[in-house]
Amino acid sequence: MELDIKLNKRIAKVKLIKRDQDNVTVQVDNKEYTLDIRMVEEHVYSVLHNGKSNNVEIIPGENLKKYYVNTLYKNYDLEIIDAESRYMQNRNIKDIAGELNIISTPMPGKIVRIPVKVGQKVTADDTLIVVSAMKMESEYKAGRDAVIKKILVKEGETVKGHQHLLLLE
Amino acid sequence: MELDIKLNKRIAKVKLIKRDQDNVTVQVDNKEYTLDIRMVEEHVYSVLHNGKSNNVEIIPGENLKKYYVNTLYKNYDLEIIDAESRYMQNRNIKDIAGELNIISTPMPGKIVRIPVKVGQKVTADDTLIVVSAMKMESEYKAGRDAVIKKILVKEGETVKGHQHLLLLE
Amino acid sequence: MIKKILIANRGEIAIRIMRSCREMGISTVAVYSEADRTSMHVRYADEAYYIGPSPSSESYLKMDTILEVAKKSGADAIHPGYGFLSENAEFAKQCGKHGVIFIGPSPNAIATMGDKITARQTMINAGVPVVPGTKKKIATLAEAKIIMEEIGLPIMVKASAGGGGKGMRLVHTAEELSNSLKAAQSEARTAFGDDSVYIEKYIESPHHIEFQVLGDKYGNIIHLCERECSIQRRHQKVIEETPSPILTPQLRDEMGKSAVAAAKSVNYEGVGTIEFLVDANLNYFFLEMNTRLQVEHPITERVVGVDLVKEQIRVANGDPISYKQEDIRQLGHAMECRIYAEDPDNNFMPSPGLVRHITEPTGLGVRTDGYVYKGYEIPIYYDPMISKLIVWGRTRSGAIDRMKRALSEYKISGVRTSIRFLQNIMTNKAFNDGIYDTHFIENEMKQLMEDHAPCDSNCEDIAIITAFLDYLEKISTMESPIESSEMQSGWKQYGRRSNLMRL
Amino acid sequence: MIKKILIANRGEIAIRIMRSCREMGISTVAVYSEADRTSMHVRYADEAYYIGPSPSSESYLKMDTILEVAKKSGADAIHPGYGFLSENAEFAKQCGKHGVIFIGPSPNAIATMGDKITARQTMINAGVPVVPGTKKKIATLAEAKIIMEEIGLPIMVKASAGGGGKGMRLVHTAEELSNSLKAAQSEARTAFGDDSVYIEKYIESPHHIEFQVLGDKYGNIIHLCERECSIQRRHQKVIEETPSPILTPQLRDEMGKSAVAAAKSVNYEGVGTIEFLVDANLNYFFLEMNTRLQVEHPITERVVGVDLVKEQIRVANGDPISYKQEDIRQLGHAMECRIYAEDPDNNFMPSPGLVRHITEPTGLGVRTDGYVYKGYEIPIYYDPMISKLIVWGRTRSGAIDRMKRALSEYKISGVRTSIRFLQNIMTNKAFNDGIYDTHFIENEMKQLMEDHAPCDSNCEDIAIITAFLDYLEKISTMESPIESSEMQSGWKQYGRRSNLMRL
Repeated sequence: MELDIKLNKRIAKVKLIKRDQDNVTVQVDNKEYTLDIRMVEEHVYSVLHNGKSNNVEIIPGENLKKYYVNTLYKNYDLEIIDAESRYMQNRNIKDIAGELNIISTPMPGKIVRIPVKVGQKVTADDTLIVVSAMKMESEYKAGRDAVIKKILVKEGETVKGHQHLLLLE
Repeated sequence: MELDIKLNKRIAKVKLIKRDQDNVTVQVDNKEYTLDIRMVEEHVYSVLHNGKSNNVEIIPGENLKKYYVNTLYKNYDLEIIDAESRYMQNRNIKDIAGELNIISTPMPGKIVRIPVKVGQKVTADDTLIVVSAMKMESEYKAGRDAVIKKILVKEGETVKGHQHLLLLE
Repeated sequence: MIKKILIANRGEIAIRIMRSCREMGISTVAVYSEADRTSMHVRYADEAYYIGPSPSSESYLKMDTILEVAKKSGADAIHPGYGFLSENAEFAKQCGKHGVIFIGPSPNAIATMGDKITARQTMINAGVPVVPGTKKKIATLAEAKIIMEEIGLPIMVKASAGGGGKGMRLVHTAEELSNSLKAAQSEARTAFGDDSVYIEKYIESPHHIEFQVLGDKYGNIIHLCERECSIQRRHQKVIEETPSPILTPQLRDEMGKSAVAAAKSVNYEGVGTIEFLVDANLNYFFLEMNTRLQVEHPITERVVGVDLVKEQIRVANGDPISYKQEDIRQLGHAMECRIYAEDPDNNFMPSPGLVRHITEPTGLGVRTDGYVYKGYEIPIYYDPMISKLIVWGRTRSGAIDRMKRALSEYKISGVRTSIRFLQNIMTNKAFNDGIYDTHFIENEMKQLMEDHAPCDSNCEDIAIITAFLDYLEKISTMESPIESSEMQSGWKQYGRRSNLMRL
Repeated sequence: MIKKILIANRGEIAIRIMRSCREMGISTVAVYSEADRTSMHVRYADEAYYIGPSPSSESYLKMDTILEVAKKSGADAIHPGYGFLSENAEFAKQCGKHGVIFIGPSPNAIATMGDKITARQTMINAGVPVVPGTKKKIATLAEAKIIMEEIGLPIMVKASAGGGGKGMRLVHTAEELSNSLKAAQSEARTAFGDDSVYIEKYIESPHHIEFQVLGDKYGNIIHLCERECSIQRRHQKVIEETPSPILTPQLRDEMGKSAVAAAKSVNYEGVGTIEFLVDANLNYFFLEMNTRLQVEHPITERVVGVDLVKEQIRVANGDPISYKQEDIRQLGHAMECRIYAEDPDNNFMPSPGLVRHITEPTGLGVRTDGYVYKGYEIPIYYDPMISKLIVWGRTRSGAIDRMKRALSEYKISGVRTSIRFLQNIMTNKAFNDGIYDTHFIENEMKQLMEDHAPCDSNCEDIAIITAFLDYLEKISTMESPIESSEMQSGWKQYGRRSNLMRL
């Protein structure tokens, strides 16, 4: 079994070499690791490697292939890139790139204001939407010059984390 | 929906009268309760009844129909008696009664000694098996005069909770 | 004797109060908004009643509804916690009218201290040092100019009804005065419906040091020493400690006496806090009084060994306070970190949402006051504070060591938190030296945002491997929900067991 | 300076020790048996090494293997915790030979105190009161008779190498002497490979009161006051508190001096405990010395404000102790409850197994030292103690109130625990009056086993209804794993969310 895994900007080649119960040998890029790994709690693994004890928390992300990974000192965003993702990517590369056209919330909240309209031209750094949560308002700004294609939410509406708010053209 | 539920020695008739989202009306024997009930954690419910706030923990037991129930002040053993259990009970009453012939562990441990043999006659209070756990030995004794029918474990073996150890005739 | 208390609050403070009630054998009544049905304070209380929709203006601020619940449940007293109705003189008055004890000072004390101009005047009369400035409301630009010339620049224009940084303007040059005055007045009108403003000298590099006071119905008032609260971000306290690294025994004594005089001037009953600004030369000035329990009260509880909530309840019950001034001694050093649901890497954006996992630190010298649990969804409507982590050490450096250890044990996932940011403060040199003022976070921001975590290439790789194996496991489970003999690993067994537990 | 410590233990005490190491910036090395791969001490440590099969004789008692791990990992020192190798003079000696610091007293101190006859003799020489009895080993029945007549019945025959109740016989009548002597000798031979026995006067209705001592390499020895440990079941301590309800300041001072004299007689280094029996007339007698950290050390830490593990490490590092006798003061009252995995309703049978759910108490004045977590399987091989719950209050009754509150917050399911039993002790009148001796549990057993929980018929019905609804939910999920629009309840949503979290 071999997969690509993206951690921040790095893409690592990961390969399962051997597995004997909880003892696993895995190659990451050119380095081979033999570890003793167990899931000890839901989403939490205890990993022993060369005597070092690591606790690794694997939190599922927005979809099956995304993870947030927490270690004692670091947090990572991580994504599995398997054959399917690669196929999708080759077949319909525009959709993947197109994600940049979607403005979505990093956090749940309530829509306070939408100072733009469909069809309106906006320039980079224009405020597109204002979301309030926990007594604090956050503004979402345009990352580039664009035209508003679609508005998916209304003022006063409550939104979830990662919910799509606006489409740009 | 109507079921019998056994709590310790009591058997209560329980009937669902109405359910509107989290507001539920249920009749227990002749008393009607309207409650606001939510699962707040795995196996833990918050139940509001006439303003009183109850936390009820529902721990699955040995099988689908058995529960341990913990409230702030009390612990209960509880069993669901539905059509299936009643049918089983009517059809093959001996098997149910026969459970008395099985000696099983209430706790995990290690078998230290089995001072009886198959075919041996024992009298009430004779020690049938000695199990050790956490540096303490516990003796399981015969509840009545009987003959040992089968021994299902060996000395030195590690056993789980509720594992069958011996059959009596 | 008070037998049942309604806690008109939510979150950690509601539970904090209920804990002391339970220890005193007093029944507790929770109130909750729509968003809070599954909140821990509802689960912890003996009784719980719904009071309205999620926005606090429609629930936790509804005096009538809360008083109705008090009546219905037979509560003798209401504890307002902090925030919400805790400094609302009208609510305190209404409680009195309805025959319910308000656990707090008199409506008059709340009102006097709530209006900053009146409070300043009261302090001046009581002989408590105040920041140089106006004694009364500034009506015209001409008046403002006179004051400005009298006390010298820079100055602050402040709303009398204000608090928490609203309706405040800093004036550095004479030219700014006119605009700043108008802006402050307009903001005050909008925010508080009262455009009264006043002018104070701006204290540069101040320390924010507050004194805990405790009074009863018989005129006994003592102080329980200070809390150093200068580690702030945008007027929000982040870390508090006691004793203050800059206070001398003489100054503590002097400020303590001023704090007691301040409280006496309004016949203060219950627990309250006198906030002072202390300048670089250790001059101190009355800033304001908080007529309620303070978020950071636990550090005082730890070093002086007094349960402040129990004292509040006893005083409200008509008992004299249990301590004399000479009984109060600070032992060791306590420190509090506020754990917020916010993302320091993303401009401290609030981060409500589902708590997927939480492990709280414990052991020697560690206290947590929190309210979230695994599976709880932190609502978007209220304060982002998840919990308070309080540690004690025999010395300040011992307390810092312990705080580092406790922060390293604190695991919350699902929402972003300020834990990493707090860890960086604990390793900051100026903080460790105890040399800091209210500009600390601002000044040190660059260093505080850096990544100080020790991590070689292995630790990245181990994260990658763990995710890799988790993913393999996940897809193999999806392909064959029936167990295959191939998968005999421990975590597979765990997975199976979890499923068994579920069904 | 010690930089890395191997902790030759498991469970709560391993984590307790690692916490202090982490606060001191010292790396930690865990060792684990087969059953303990997923145990918390392995997860908490910086490094962890496998040392053998589950039975402790094949892992935690394997001196060679542990010393090998110390060498391999580069640990400077070994902390033995309590139990296992902590009072093994040979292990202390082996550490010395291998150039690893043994965090504890000298092998000679361990050996002297480990042999009860030698310990008695050493105490007599040091002027510490001992229970009247033999100065040396009893060889013959004739010798025993002489002693019996000298000190009067009842007497105890005890194994010199003994401890924890093994090799002990109580003799009420002269006729029993011969048989009891033989039985004790035979049991001692089997259990310890040494049939030396001695005779002591049997103290009726004694208090078990112990003194914490702390010494360094420079001959400084102080005591940190007492712990009252009379609440025992079959020689197992269940609850400890400090101060003792029966000690006077004079007696504390006198016993403290005896404790220091006892420790000085063996040039004691590190932390240790002198156990005394105190009779109804407040006469006290040396019982034995525990030459290690004690399970109940946290109550001392709380009232005197000293981190005992840090002191152990400092002393082992060659530092002088940080305190003088006059620095040590007791402030307030601390109490510890041991939470065991056992079933009080079933003759206190041990209850290992899977922890399905755990919520630990926190807040003001509460400390827990535990090691289990949700999903952890408590192994059958070791001690049934799950955790220690330690509370502090300004007064004894305040501490009891807080303990009641904390016990009510403590939720552990999956295994049976002693929590209910402890709650019953907290409401027991004799306990509340502070009038109890080591026979307390035995004498009060009937009352302690009763069901005191307030529960009207509603609470049974609510349990029934909740199970009913859970069951309906369960079968509806089984029938249609795809969500049906009918099921829109909150817990259904929770269930769905949990599943999403899982996949």
